[in-house]
Amino acid sequence: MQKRLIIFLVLLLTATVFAAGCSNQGQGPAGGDVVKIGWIGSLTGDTAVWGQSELNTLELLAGELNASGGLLGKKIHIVGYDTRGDATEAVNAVKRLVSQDKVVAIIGPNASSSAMAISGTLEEMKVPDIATVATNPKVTVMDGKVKPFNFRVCFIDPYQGAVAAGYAFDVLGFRKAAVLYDVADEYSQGLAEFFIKTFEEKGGQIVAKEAFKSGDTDFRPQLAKIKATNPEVIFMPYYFKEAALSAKQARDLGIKSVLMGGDGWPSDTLLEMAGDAVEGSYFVNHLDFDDPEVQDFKQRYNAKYGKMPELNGYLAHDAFMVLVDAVKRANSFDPVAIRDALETVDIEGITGKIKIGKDTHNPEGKEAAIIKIEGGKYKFQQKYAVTD
Amino acid sequence: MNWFYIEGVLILAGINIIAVLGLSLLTGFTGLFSFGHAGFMAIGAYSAVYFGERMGLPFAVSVVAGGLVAGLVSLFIGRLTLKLKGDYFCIATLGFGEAIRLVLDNVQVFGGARGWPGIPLKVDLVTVTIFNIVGILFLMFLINSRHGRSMIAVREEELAAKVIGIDTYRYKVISLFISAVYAGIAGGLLGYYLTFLQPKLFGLQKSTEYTIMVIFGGIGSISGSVLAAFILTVLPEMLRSFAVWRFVIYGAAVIFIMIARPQGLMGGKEITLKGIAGILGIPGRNRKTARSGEV
Amino acid sequence: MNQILQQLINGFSIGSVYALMAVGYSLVYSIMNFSNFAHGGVIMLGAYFGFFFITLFKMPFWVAFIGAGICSMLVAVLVERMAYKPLRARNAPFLYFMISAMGASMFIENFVIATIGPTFRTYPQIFPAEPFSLGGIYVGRLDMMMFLISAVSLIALVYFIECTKLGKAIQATAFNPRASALMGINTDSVILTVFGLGGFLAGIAGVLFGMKYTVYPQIGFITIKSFIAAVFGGLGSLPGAVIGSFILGIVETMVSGYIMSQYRDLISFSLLILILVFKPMGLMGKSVEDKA
Amino acid sequence: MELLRLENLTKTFGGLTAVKDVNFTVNEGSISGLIGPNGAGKTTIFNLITGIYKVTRGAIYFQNVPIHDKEPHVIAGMGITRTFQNIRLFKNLTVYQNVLTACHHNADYGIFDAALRLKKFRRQERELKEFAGRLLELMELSGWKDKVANSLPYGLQRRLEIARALALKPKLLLLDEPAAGMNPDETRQLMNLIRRIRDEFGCTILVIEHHMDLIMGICDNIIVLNFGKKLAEGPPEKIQQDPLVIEAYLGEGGMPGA
Repeated sequence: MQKRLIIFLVLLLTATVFAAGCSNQGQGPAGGDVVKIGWIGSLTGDTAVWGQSELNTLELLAGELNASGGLLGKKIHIVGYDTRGDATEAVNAVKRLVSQDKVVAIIGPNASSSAMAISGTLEEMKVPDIATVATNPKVTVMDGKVKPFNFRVCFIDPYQGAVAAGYAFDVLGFRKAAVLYDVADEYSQGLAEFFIKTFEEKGGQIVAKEAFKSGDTDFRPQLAKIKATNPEVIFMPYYFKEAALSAKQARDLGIKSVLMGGDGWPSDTLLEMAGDAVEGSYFVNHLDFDDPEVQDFKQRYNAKYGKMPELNGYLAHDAFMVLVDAVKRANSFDPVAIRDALETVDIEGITGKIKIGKDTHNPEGKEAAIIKIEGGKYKFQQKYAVTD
Repeated sequence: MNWFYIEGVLILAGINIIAVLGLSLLTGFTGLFSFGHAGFMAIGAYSAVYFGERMGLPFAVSVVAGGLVAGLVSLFIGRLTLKLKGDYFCIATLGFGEAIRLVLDNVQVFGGARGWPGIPLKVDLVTVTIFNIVGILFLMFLINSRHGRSMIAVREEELAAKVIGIDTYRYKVISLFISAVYAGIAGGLLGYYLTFLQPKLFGLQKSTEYTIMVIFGGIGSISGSVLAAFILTVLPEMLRSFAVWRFVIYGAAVIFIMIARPQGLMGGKEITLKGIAGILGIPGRNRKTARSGEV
Repeated sequence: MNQILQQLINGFSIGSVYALMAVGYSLVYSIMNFSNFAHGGVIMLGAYFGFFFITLFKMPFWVAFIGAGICSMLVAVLVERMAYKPLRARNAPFLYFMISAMGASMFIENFVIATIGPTFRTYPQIFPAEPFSLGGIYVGRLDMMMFLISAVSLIALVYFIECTKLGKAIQATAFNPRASALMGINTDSVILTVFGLGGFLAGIAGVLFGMKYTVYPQIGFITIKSFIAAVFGGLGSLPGAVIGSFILGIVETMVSGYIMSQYRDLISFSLLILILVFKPMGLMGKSVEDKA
Repeated sequence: MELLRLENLTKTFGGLTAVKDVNFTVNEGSISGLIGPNGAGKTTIFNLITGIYKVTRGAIYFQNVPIHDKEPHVIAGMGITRTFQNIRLFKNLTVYQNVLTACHHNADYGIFDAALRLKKFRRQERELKEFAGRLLELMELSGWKDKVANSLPYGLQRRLEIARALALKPKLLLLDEPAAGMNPDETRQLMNLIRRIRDEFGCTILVIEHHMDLIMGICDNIIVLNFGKKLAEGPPEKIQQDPLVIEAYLGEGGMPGA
């Protein structure tokens, strides 16, 4: 009996290994005229949805590029490693990418914490990294000094927080806001902080600041408390799953306030999950989904994977574009040359104009898009930039 | 294989070994299950970096001091929970670990959930190795003394331990204290190696992984724990290219080990010099392994 | 006043989710004396079964509901056969069971991520969404539904345990496995039954959970709360698990609603430890002196 | 010289009274027997003396010091230890380790002495090991030194448990059914062993036993319990004649084995 069990388990193990081997096929062996580009991000864990979308995008774009002759005459091969969203794993993965796989540049990760943790390794091995949605300011600038090998294509938390607060206060005319955020999530905490800062600076009032913890699914206790304070707008800076649940629960409790979110919101799943609950809500986005270029990318992605990209896919797309531009201008695959070229990138991406600032390594002056949910659809409102 | 990558994995394995040694004392030798060890690690990590970077203490001092802070907290928690039995103690430590994480998420002085970046890199393979050697020797000497034997007695048969005059509660407290110090030191090293700290690093998953390592190595074996921490740090790295299948395999492997070799790698035995000599055919007392207590 | 009532209702509703999960877990504990960490994984699978039965196979809700329960039952039994039975045969200490359970839980979660994918899936609307409103207090229809289904299944479970022969055998085995084996009770089939029942409960809990909060591979994570609730109530005691769940749900709600939502878990965990200091075996657990 | 004194000792579990108002004394250097039918409260009394159960009412004095509110390990430290009816060895440890573990009271080095391998540690540890070795020899267990306790035959497990108790150099040794499951030959050996222990270790012994041969053969004083109460007390000859005892045990039939 026991022997049979062990045999079964061995078979199971072999099967999983085999399955894994298969799923890995297509990445193919690397020859002399192949150049590797690394990607790290979460393929497992609770942020796997976004990581998977990034990797899919990169593989799609690399495939297209290779089909049209490659880059500087070489084929691009994407090597992607899972980090589970864990900073320790990210460091290991980067070490492996730069030293064993010898990638010329890295795209990702999708978590600021991982992006901050890998800085030291990048600097030691002199390989540049372009973060996709790592929005913590400290990813590229620490103590007033720019980190030489960290870049990103997204705007940062203070900017997004200011955009959301500014739009709520100046354009929508709200004066009483409540904030519900995820206390255990870095992104949510950052965005909440900067929203509150700007909103209060403008003279608005934060009537409630409530928190939940990643993994929670029920927000009614906090929402009931928020309801008692009668806010005009509730800012919900977290990802779309929690956003949909909390929006639904808010409506169930009879909360009529306008809901507002950040770039964690945009996803087809949000509309599907939340339905009417998010009708009339606003959120800050990196791009206008109706833009023809965006549509084009969406179609290509859908054709290959049979589903729509998540927001991270668009940013991974632009990170790839930025990298290609830098390689072309550097006319070399030398990581340091790529790094130097990255500092002077100025291209038009699908998420807007990307002009990397030399002192910040951020895309400077990138405008945010304000999206309103109307009739179960994302309606682009306007590009909105904060003027200091 | 490239040394830079291997070195990184080895350092991480070394850090894990320290944490697992501590947990091995608690779980493997004293028989108490803790799901809150990541909490002690977090306390050690944050205090070590605080001592080092905000108060300017030297690196080694701050790491050890961080460990001691974790130890002090364990005394407090231990007083409350060590009288509890089996799963009750387990869940209480689980609650403790999660609570520590929540506190760190909220405390903005340390960066909150967004983490504490920009910690200088002060850990290399040599540092970790030194900490490991000291850690292993201390534990080995402790286990082979009357104190270690008393802890083993608590694991084996608590009632009998009591009637032969062992203050079982006191030894549980000591065991928890020492293992928390180990965890704290491992945390400090991790902070100075990653150059980044974040409460999320010290989740329940980390506690679970360490417990799995202890069991995998074999209850009551120091060399087993060391070996297991090493293997189970390296294994996910080797499986890295399996992407999403990585932890499917890991999970299956854990079940497989429990079923096929529940006594763990070493099954309560230790690798000793004598044993190695025996394998190599060097004459002498030809025993491959020796039970703890006879080194 | 309204707010307090509303919060109480919120607490009850959260508590009933915990209760449905905690009962299956506590049932297994009462026989096996270990924390079955794979329970969360089975709940998650239950949610997926239900989802696919409804969306892919277009089954009517109740068929899918029961079907998901039965499939989860099979999974739970399979887990028992694969991960626990060999250990049982060897009389392994409880820690091995726990580790094996952790391995199983890790396996199930990541297997789902690897095969079905990490995306969130939404159940189609089955019950009308808009809540009842009673003078400014809102009660969700789905909550009422969940409360009812939990109550019905709990009563059925209690009936089964108290009034059937197999149920009596379960009780006897929980009380003293060796003696009941000597009395001719087939321990193995009792254990299978218990895992099956636990699995069935996990399955329907998963479907209800999925309907309420969507389906994704990390659903199982929430079962940590039900473990804690079961400890509150006293491990292995079914009424304890239910009462513990409601207490935890209400405490969490009140802390979030009136004290500080940022520190909710800190406060509820401290309360847990405090309760255990004064009642080391939980609220309903029996306190026994060591037998020499 | 009185060593142990029980005064109106009472223990209740919920509504059930397991031991009620028991009084007796044990004299130094004696071998005393505690007998009675199953459920008479014998083992409960052992659990009360060793501090495993908390006393409900009454008092226990050891060398005229009250011990009924002390923790088990403190009581053991004062010189009382025991064996168990259902053997409780450190099952996965070797015979030698079982005994060595129990020797800990004969040393007083601290954790840092051990961690740094200081002189005190090395000297005391050497002494402990010598003592454990001698003890094994005395108990005729040397041949089994490196065997895992669990793998020993039943009789040897019992003997090992006694050896482990003796490692404490106890003043009072409580033996709970040491002859259970032994054949007459083994029982005779055990009787000799108990006498030898008394003589060589100078310790007082209180023994629970159903084998009347053993009780009558070695005990100086016998205490008979029934339904938690003391029924009779006295030397073997007197107990054998006691009509109350005879009735409690066998109705009319006389003492078993006597």
